[in-house]
Amino acid sequence: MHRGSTGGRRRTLTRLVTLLALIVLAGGFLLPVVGAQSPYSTISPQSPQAEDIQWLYRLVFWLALAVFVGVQIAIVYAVLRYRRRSNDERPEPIHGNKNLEIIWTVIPAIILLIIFIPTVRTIYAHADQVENGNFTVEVYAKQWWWEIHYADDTGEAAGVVTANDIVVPQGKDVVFKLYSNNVIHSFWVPQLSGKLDVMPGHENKLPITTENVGMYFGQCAEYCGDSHALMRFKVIVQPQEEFDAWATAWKAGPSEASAEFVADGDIAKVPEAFGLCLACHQVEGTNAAFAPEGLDEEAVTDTGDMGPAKFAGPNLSLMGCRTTIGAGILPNTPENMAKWLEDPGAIKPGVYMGEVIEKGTLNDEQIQQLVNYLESLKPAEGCSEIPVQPGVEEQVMPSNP
Amino acid sequence: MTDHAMHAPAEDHGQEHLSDATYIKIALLLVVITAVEVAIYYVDWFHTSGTLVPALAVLSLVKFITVISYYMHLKVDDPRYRYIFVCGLILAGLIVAALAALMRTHKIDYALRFITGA
Amino acid sequence: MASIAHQPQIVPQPVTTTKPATGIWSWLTTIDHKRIGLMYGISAFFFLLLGGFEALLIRAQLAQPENDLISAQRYNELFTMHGTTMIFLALMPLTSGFFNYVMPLQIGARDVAFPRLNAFSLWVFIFGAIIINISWFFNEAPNQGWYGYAPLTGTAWSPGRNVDFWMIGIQVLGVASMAASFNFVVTIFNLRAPGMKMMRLPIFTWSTLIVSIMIIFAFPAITVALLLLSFDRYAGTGFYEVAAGGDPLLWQHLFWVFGHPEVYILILPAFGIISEIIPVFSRKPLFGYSVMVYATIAIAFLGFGVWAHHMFTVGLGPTANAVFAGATMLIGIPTGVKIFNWVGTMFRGSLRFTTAMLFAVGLVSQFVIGGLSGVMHAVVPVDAQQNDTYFIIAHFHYVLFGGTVFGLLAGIYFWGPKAFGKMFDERIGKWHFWLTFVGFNLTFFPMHFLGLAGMPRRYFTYAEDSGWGPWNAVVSFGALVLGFSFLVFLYNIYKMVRHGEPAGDDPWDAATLEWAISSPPPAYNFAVIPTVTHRDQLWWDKYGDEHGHAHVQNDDVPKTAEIQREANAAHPHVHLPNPSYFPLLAAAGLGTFALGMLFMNPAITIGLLHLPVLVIVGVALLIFSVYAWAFEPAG
Amino acid sequence: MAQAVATLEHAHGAGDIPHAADHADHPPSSTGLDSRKLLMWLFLASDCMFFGSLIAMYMIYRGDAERMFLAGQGAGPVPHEILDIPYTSISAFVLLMSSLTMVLALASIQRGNHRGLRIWLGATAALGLVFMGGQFYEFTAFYHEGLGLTTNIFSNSFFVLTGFHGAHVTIGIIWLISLVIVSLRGGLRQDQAMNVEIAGLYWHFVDIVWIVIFTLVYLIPYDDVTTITEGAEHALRFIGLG
Repeated sequence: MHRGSTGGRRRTLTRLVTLLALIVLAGGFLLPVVGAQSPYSTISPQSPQAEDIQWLYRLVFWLALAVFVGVQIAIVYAVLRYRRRSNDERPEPIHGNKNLEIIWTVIPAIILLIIFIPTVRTIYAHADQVENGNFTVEVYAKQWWWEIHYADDTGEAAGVVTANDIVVPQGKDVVFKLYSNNVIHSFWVPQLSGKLDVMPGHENKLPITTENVGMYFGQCAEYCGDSHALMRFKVIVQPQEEFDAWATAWKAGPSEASAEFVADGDIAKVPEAFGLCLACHQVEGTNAAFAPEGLDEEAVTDTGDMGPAKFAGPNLSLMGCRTTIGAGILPNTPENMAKWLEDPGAIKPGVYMGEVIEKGTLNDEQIQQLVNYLESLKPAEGCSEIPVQPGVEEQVMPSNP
Repeated sequence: MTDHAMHAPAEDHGQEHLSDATYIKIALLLVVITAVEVAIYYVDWFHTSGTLVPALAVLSLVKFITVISYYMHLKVDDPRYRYIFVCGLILAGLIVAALAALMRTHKIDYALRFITGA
Repeated sequence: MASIAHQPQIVPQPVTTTKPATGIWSWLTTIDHKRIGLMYGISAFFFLLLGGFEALLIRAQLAQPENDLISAQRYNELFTMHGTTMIFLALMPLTSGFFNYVMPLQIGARDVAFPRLNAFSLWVFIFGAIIINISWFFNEAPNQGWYGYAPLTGTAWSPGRNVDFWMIGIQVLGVASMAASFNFVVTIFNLRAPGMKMMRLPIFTWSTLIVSIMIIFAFPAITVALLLLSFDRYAGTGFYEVAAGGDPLLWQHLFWVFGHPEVYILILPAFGIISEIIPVFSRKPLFGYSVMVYATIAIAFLGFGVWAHHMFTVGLGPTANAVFAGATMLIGIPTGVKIFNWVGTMFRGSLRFTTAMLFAVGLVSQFVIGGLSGVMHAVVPVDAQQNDTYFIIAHFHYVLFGGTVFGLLAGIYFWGPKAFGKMFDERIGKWHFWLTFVGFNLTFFPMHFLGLAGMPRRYFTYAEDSGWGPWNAVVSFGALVLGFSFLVFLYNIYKMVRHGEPAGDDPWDAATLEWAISSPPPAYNFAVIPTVTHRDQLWWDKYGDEHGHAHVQNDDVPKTAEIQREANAAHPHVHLPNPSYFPLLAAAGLGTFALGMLFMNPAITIGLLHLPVLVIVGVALLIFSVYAWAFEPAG
Repeated sequence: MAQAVATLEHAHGAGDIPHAADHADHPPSSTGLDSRKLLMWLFLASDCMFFGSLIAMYMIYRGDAERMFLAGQGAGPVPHEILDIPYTSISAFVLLMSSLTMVLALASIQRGNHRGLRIWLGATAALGLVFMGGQFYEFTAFYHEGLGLTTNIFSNSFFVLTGFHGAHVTIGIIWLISLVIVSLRGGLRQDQAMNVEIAGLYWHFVDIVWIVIFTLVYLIPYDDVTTITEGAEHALRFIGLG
């Protein structure tokens, strides 16, 4: 083989390879950094579980980058070095090389083993944590919002039912039990843990240890129909005292502030316009307690139709303290609430509330009455402060009224 | 895959012939096994000792293998047919076992809970 | 440009014996694998453009946060149809086009083993594609995702006919894929030219064989999954309904038992294509041929044992997750071997960068990214963060676009001259490659960042404060570039068809049998069936000792290409099987039957369409055609 | 359905003889194997996956209706109340006998005995019809006892699994009758025994599927502690995967 591989050509080659390596390295450094600023960032962990994942991600990322750079350099080198110089050249027919092929079978195998061992250890570690929780939150995923029930081991909060804002005390080994009576959803708070699907007919459990006070953004990660993209939630980690106060207030029901809404007849403590809402919504401490909650197995009809269970809406107790309306899509302000009540289907495509309330169903007066009522659903001493989101520079400020 | 590409073209004349009498004997064997299968179902001992399922599994496996070996001629026919079929059979068997095992461990209790509202 | 300088320009000999029939009827009744391959290719290319158009609409909607260009419902239809179209209507049939056109030529056969069954496959594919796509005209396009997870596909959550179009369409396409695959396997086993031992098979033919076997074993699982779904939707059973005692997880298992092998069904043909191209343009035999074959077999085998890695977040339990993680990582080894062997082929070679070679090397380079992110997803806890985010979208587009599409484009540039007898414009080809390369990376690389920033898939909108806006804008711009690159490609095809230089028999100085005959090949392919004495037979013919460095022409041995030329010049009377319209009729019967079933969903009736009229007509037509076909003399 | 159609297609791909038209310069087959027979074996291997998936489904749901019954829940009759083992044993016997007649039919044509071929083919088809009649009667009886397709998860999986087996048998019967008619019209020569052999392979396959179904659906009791699935679970646990 005769090649004019002069020194000049060699130098060009070296330069190009170096350049390529630099570009690749720059890109590689970009990868773990970029995206860390989103409120849904998967790489700014705030719980031990998320930290474990981050550690594994770093390990596999750097190994992958090393392999990537190696292969790309080999390709670029071959492309530059062995370009055809003349039509007459006919390289030696090399059919293979046993040693080389063994080497590049064994090395990847070793790399994969390096990844496999900590992977399995983490899998089992997290599986064990499921069994050792000391605070159980039951999450019922609906189309398209989240219903939250507090189990017996939650102290003050046992029996509390809320939606979309999951308040939990700091320093607990929380186990989220996930249920669905409709389609598959996926429960995901990227800063706190990986996602876990909510499978109808199954009980999935996700352990999260609440280390840092803060507000963490969650969202549905498994396609679940029209408004899959509009199914957000928050996990709000508060100091134990604040959490207890919140739970007590929830049980106490509407405060004096909403006493003016004590209405006539059978339905106590809700305004007249709320009559339409009763089929689907409950408010603790009032007579509004018809709507099915949880899995609602009895609500499933013989034809397999979900019946009332399909349409049941969030429990509205302490609505005035929720951060958002419509499962995380609008900040909870009186203006947004009025907008929502006017035509929910326009804001959230396919939402069942839109089948009951269309534009014009409620007049302005009724809307105002409902807004006043809903915003009044808060403890007498006011809502507790919503903490900020740690680990993220660009703060998405919670819009707590 | 054995390679015959270099060989002179050969016609596939099918398998060596077994005699009709052999086929009838095999049928008798199959009938007897089936009868035994049904019979042991009615013997309580097999139920109580937990040997029923293994016994049935073995007996039907024998039937299965007998039919494919003799009636479908896999025993005497070109081995490559055997490779193809056994390949599919093993793959299907492994996937059935894996699916059954994977599904089983999860659903029963919760499904019951869901249905019964427990 | 058209051919290599030292290679004498070979003007195709006029073939007068069997003049190919022309006219639309001849195409509808053809059983010629080359014409069937072309029709597969052209229809699949149409669907590739359609799927690309759907992708552009998706990107238009996501270009900025809280965009309201496309409604949620429409968006959900678009992403479902984009996935379904690309997988079942574009990539699979495109590979099938290559299998059909190239494989019989590579093994020195006159046609496939069952030419009429082959035509049947094509027409069933066309009818299946039509069934899925006419849903747009009913404004009921499938909207449940290409993977159709139960129970969203149940009547309680999808009361419309959207799911029915998808369910029945895929079922029909399954028939097409299975029929074609049986045919290919038998063809490769039985119709090899004398001397073409299994370990002399061109590597692309090996891919065809393995992929066909995978289809044969993978499709029954989705057939059953879809049948159970049909019973749930049409008859009221509860296989996937928890309330009825069923379990939606069963769907996921059955679907992915098919779905994961499907990924390899899509990528292995591209691997096969570039395994032909890289050696030709490196003038060096494939490095480690037998290892490549075993690696392909290993990938195919392991591919059946890793399906649950699509289900790491459904809660299978730690043991199942750990086992499937291990199996998934194991697949990385044979895949890595393939990458290294391609690079090994290029080392010490004499590389010529035609457009085909550029796409082939592009595949090697870009697929690595998809492969490595695939290993990341095998790490179960990491997958729990990345699953169902844009990181996954980035990953599988690096596999299916950077892998499969690059490979298929390379194949079109490589075998296009064989099929059309004309050369592509290499200058435009290079523009096409670089535009594709840049557009592709601009589109899909930032999706990694979006995934890390927590953007889930299948979101028709996202909030302003999510921070995903800027990268989405970049991605959408990249998609435009990518779309433009396809316009360049279309222009290049147009230019080739209208003004391309004649290709000659062997424009690339290639090694496999298809280059020993004219471009385009005569209807009967080989005037005499060639005899094969070596792997890379034509290189042996041309350069002796498999193009040993001595450049010794081995003049004593008759050369395959010369034999073909002489035999052709002698006007061979090759008797070809007659064309038949029964495959088309049978496919039409099946299509009518399927369409009838579609409108028989008892939950949704329009007019008299729920009566089984179409079903009866379809079945009658099918039975008639099958009998007519069986008793029709073959030739 | 896909499978059924594919079967028909392949079955009647019998007329599809591509290289009959070729000159002697093309070997009929590089492996020495008959293309159509190879196709049938490939199809049967694939059909293993088809029935495998259905059987997996059955194994997963098998017993669930029974458990609901024990829990005082669920609708309709459950397996132990309704399955009639003596009756189905006769069906299984009939199908086994049809395998014998099928293989005798093949032996006949290979010897050039056309009359024997028709008699045995006819007998096979007739036994198949008896089997199908039995299945029809069984389905009807179940329906009258309150077990329809949609009654419970057991009935769902039972009817679908055995129904698809029945569909395979039906296609086989049509195929066999077609062969008898072709033979009567003199269209089946001794050297075309392959046509019968391929039909026979299909028919025997249908028989072996029934061997599995008979054991799995009818014989293995639903209230037994050790079901096959749980056996598989034990096995997996034993090798450390459970």
